[in-house]
Amino acid sequence: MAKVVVLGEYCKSCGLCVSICPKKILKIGDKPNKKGYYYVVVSDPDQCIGCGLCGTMCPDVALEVHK
Amino acid sequence: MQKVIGRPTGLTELPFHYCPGCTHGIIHRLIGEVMAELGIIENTIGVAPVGCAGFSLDFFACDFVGAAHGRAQAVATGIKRSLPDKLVFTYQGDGDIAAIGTSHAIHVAARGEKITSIMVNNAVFGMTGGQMAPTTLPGMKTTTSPYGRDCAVFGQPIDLPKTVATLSGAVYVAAGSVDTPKNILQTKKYLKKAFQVQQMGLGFSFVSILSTCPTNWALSPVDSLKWLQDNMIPVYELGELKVAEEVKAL
Amino acid sequence: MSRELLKGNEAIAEAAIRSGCRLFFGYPITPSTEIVEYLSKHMPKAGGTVLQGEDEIASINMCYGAAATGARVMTASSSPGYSLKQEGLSYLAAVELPVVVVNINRSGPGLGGLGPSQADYFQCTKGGGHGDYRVIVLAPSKGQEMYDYTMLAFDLADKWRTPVVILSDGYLGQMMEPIELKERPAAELPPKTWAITGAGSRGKKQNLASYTLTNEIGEAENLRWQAKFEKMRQAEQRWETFHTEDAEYIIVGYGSCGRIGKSAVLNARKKGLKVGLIRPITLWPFPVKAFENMKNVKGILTVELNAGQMIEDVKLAVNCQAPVHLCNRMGGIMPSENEVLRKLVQVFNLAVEV
Amino acid sequence: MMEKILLAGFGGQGVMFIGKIITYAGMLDGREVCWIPSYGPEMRGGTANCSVIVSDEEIHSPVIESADFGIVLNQPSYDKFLLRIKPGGVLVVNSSIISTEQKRDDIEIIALPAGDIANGIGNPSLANMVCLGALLPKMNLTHIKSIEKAIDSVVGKKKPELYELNMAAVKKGLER
Repeated sequence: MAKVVVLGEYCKSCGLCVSICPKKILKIGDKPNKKGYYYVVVSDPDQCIGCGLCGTMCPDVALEVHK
Repeated sequence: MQKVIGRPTGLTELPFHYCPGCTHGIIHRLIGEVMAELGIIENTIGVAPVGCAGFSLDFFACDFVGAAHGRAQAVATGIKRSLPDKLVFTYQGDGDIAAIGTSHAIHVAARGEKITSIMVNNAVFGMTGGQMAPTTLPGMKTTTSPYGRDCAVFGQPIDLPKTVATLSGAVYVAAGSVDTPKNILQTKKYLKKAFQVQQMGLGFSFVSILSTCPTNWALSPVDSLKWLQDNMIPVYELGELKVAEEVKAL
Repeated sequence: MSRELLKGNEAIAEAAIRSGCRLFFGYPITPSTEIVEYLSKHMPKAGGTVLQGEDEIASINMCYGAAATGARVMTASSSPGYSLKQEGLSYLAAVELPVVVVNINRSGPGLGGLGPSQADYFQCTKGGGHGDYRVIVLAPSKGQEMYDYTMLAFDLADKWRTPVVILSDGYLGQMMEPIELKERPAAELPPKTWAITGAGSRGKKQNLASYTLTNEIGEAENLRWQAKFEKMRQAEQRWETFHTEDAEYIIVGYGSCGRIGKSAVLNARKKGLKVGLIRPITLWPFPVKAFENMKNVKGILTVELNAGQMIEDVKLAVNCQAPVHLCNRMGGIMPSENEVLRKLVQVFNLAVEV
Repeated sequence: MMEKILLAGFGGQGVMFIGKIITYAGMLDGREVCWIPSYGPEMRGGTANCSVIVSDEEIHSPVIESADFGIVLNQPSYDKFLLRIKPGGVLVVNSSIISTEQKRDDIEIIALPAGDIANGIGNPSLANMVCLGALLPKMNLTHIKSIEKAIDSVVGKKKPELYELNMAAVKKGLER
């Protein structure tokens, strides 16, 4: 069991998590946050393996990984 | 379930002001984690000079002092000499510590000042809009080297950690990068050791970190990481460049 | 009380130690060098540290760091070195940190000479570095004042959260006079709640920095600083008067020139001339109040070791109540009292033989 | 009363030292004193000089235009300071190495072979103290007793033998 949580208001939509995710379950979302960034969303939460690569690469501490 | 990655207590809740994809934020998190893991947040004083690093004051949960351009290490020296029991670190860009502040970088290392300096190297002056820094690579285009850095005119880039490593008071010098999860974890180990060296009062510790500047490099955040790997890593050697005998025991 | 024969520079250094200063960051330069030398010898015995920085810029920034922690700290230099400290002084003024900075003036511009000079008057009193700021400037005129004003400087620095400059010259720095080594006077000073001592000391983090992200914040900050400077201007003007009660002519001089001026006044009085002297003690704030009533004054002569710098402040203070003239020497030469008197007699057409 | 004294010679001849001794003596007697060294290139080779003021009242101007007394230990100092002595003043000259061809009639010039006298008591570097001894009888605010106390305070505490040597030289000057 693993879970990734996106803190939408911290996300700047840089895409580093999207490109690193081995399961390709992160994508740039279609809703903007208050700063206007289309924050990342988890497309298939059940596929998350909790590897933590997304949170490691995120420059804005916008991803929480639970395991 | 347990939170394994998230905002460390070493950081405040404030969202970073850096550009999207700028790896300053990764380095901030690593320092925040190290401070939390070592239990030193309440006991640490950071110094930030001018440049993008100047924003960092508000993001760390420890006390912070703003310094003039290049002077963070001199300011840190004054703080440490006044409060020797506190942990004091400087957080500086390459355009700061390897240019206007070079003399202080050399002398804190020579004196073995018991502080930790962190240099974030993205090969340009980021804050002012991507001008040439002493670390700019040969042939690299910046706003003040629009035809590419001509080494016949501007000389070769400075590899500051290697220079600092030659000085006897520098007991721990490491060069990391934040381009991959593996290198990020390795860099965190370097940062932790650098703080531990200071806690033990062993001497000056220095960690240089290769970082990206997507905005001024005019590349996407993902492409910036690739550019760092292809261009910076071959020039700036990674690893522990100097581990003095007394540090090896740690 | 016993007196000790000390050079003016040594008196400053001893007073710093007795003021509770335990950190000194500096770089040797003649004619201020005895300060760092004396402190290097005596500060460690008092449990303090003297660190010779790699340059003046490092030294003033080390002071910035130490002052940020709430410690009493000092640096000392001479003109070319003082120039290098301007960046740091501007930052100190902005962040409002108490530091005592000594400038044992030499002549300039450029490398200049070591002889007595007051050529840094403008640089010291008008801020010196970038931005709109002022720092308190004290001008001792003898060894005892080098000692006393240093103690005062530390208290004023803490009271107002400001750098305080002691402006003197090589003559006063190198001259030996008997000094009474007085104890530090009692003073009520505000607590340093702003000091950076680690978040643990107060339970929440704190910053000290001077960058203003918006123009609106920038203006608000400047208004706040200026309001403080105005309060300092009102509260801290200091000067000495000498035979001014019935004076028809007034000599104005600070530091060495203040002393020479006094001898000139005494000589003038012997010749029946009603001459008095105003000796500014604070050069900033300039003692404007000393010049409020110049009704009976026929003329004023400033005595300076520069091309005429303080005379501008004197003219502003006198506000056209009396003519103001200059008697000056430059490049390291001091006028004698008779030279001053001759100049006074000449510019005001007095029928007296000097 | 105020007495102004100019002291000059080669660097290393001890002019600063005699200046300090006179200053100390004045301070120990409770008088106002000040000692001013010379500056600049003169500090390194050439002439070194210092001036001393001893006074019963507060000393205002420390600048000495012309002095009551002088001691000159070498030729350049003699040439330079001969004209800086007040009429009626006294100038002590180390005639071992100074030619006093140029003269003044309005001051008293005490020419004595201080170098030879010092050499005679085994230490040529004490010519300065011999000259000081020769000047003492002319001074009103500085006396042999105060000089003894001053030398004791300055060198006697650490090196008693230096006190004896210096006093011996001063006495040679006094006996002139």
